Amino acid sequence: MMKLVRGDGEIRAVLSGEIDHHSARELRAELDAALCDMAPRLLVLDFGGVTFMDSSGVGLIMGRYKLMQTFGGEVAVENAPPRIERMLRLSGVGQLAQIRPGKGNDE
Amino acid sequence: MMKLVRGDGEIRAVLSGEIDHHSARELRAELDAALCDMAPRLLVLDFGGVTFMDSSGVGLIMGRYKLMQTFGGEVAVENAPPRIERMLRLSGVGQLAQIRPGKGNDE
Amino acid sequence: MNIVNEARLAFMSRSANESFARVAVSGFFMQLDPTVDELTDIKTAVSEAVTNAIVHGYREKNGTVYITMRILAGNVAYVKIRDCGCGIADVKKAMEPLYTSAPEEERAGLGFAVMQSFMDTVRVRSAVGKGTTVVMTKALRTRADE
Amino acid sequence: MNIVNEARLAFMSRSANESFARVAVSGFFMQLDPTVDELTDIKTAVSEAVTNAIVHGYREKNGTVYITMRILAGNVAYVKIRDCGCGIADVKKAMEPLYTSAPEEERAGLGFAVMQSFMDTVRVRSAVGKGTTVVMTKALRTRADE
Ligand SMILES: Nc1ncnc2c1ncn2[C@@H]1O[C@H](COP(=O)(O)OP(=O)(O)O)[C@@H](O)[C@H]1O
Ligand SMILES: Nc1ncnc2c1ncn2[C@@H]1O[C@H](COP(=O)(O)OP(=O)(O)O)[C@@H](O)[C@H]1O
Repeated sequence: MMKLVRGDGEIRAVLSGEIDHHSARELRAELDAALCDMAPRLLVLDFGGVTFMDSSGVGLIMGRYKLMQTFGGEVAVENAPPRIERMLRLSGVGQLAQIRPGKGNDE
Repeated sequence: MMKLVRGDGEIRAVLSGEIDHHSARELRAELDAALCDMAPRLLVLDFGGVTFMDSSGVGLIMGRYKLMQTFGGEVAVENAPPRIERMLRLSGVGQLAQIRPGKGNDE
Repeated sequence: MNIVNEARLAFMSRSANESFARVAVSGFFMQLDPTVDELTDIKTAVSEAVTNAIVHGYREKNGTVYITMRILAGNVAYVKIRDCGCGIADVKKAMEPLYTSAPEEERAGLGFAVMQSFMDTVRVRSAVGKGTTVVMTKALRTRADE
Repeated sequence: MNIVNEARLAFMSRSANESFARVAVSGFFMQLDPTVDELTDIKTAVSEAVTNAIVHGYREKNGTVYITMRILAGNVAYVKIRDCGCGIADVKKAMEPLYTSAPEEERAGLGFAVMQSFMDTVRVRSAVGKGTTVVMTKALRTRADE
């Protein structure tokens, strides 16, 4: 599940539920339509509501990084729950997208 | 899962979780030990925390009714969630155990 | 019978697997985006049939319970529960509400009645010494606009 | 290898079944009373292997994915994920972190790395044209006093 919030030169994608190969494919299609339409300077992926993620989530970030590069834009990841943040750091995707320390998602 | 509360001539069994053939067997053993020990006048089965029940739950009530009869005691069912109360009424077990209108378990 | 998706399950006839069967079956039918009540109906019916296979079919001895789950065209949930246990001599009598061959096990004799009241169709095939197969279907209300 | 309990699963290689596989596997291992983290580790590893079978093994074409789950003596979770797909020519290379043959599918090349970091043991057998089998185990801390 995803909610897109369009700001000034920025798109925030608020993700929730489970991210696997199946759902990543749907997220990718919806996100890319919005990105190509608006060509924002910044894409913020908000992982606060994500309850499960496998390596498909890493692929999703990598793919959006590549697309954003074609506009000269950047990608940031926010609010990743501890487990997911660990996977992102281990994967090295932090060199492509800025991983902003999560506020946690338990409040 | 079950919590037993012993009162004056009365045992209240506060049930929670899922009641199926597997768990009913465990509940039965634990309940009967307490019932035989105390021989109460009344057994109250509190279904407020029960999240799933199949017909094994009906068997559990019927079996306790038979055991309580041997002491001349009675069985009452309390707080059954709507779905479970429906199954109890359909099964006719209400002729053996008093089914007290549930306060519901959603508050 | 247009099969949109199918999964099969086989597990040891241990009572601890009754809850596993419910979880697996509801995990599969989640794809149909069922209501909570619809899913509970299916879980309850499956719980009855699986318990019967373990308690009656295999009489709590070692055996394997087989489940086939299908999503049929038109948002229909299909579940088949099969055992290679003792079988049922008189299916008609077995299906009568309150009839049970195992009162000492505190069976209420309501398994088939529950299956029939919670599912749209229930078919039972059985052969003594060979085993029993229960096939159930339930059409789910479509919540999605497809 | 003392098998305490076993269940087998077979399902169509459709991506909608990835979440089903996770639900079924965690439903089975619930019996071990695992911690949330242990269960998520297993679910994540299974999700990777099942996705590989669907995406790489069967290349999103029709096929069947097989899972065997076991509880072994000593609170050990055992999962085998098998496909009869294209197979892997060089397993050693395939297991290198970041290696992927499907970058256009946005695979990150981290599936095997995730399996290895979340499970105790990961064994891969594969034959080109025949298929791939991944066997993983994880010993769970005992919470119960048994
Ligand atoms: N899988 C089965 N194998 C053998 N006998 C069965 C099976 N399922 C049902 N039966 C027979 O049918 C009877 C009625 O079943 P059911 O309505 O589910 O009630 P219960 O399980 O409470 O006895 C059982 O008592 C048993 O004799
Ligand atoms: N079941 C399989 N069948 C065929 N090839 C596979 C299978 N599993 C893995 N592979 C091969 O191994 C590579 C690495 O797998 P993995 O580490 O899971 O990364 P990813 O799935 O992201 O590509 C895959 O890209 C693929 O070439």
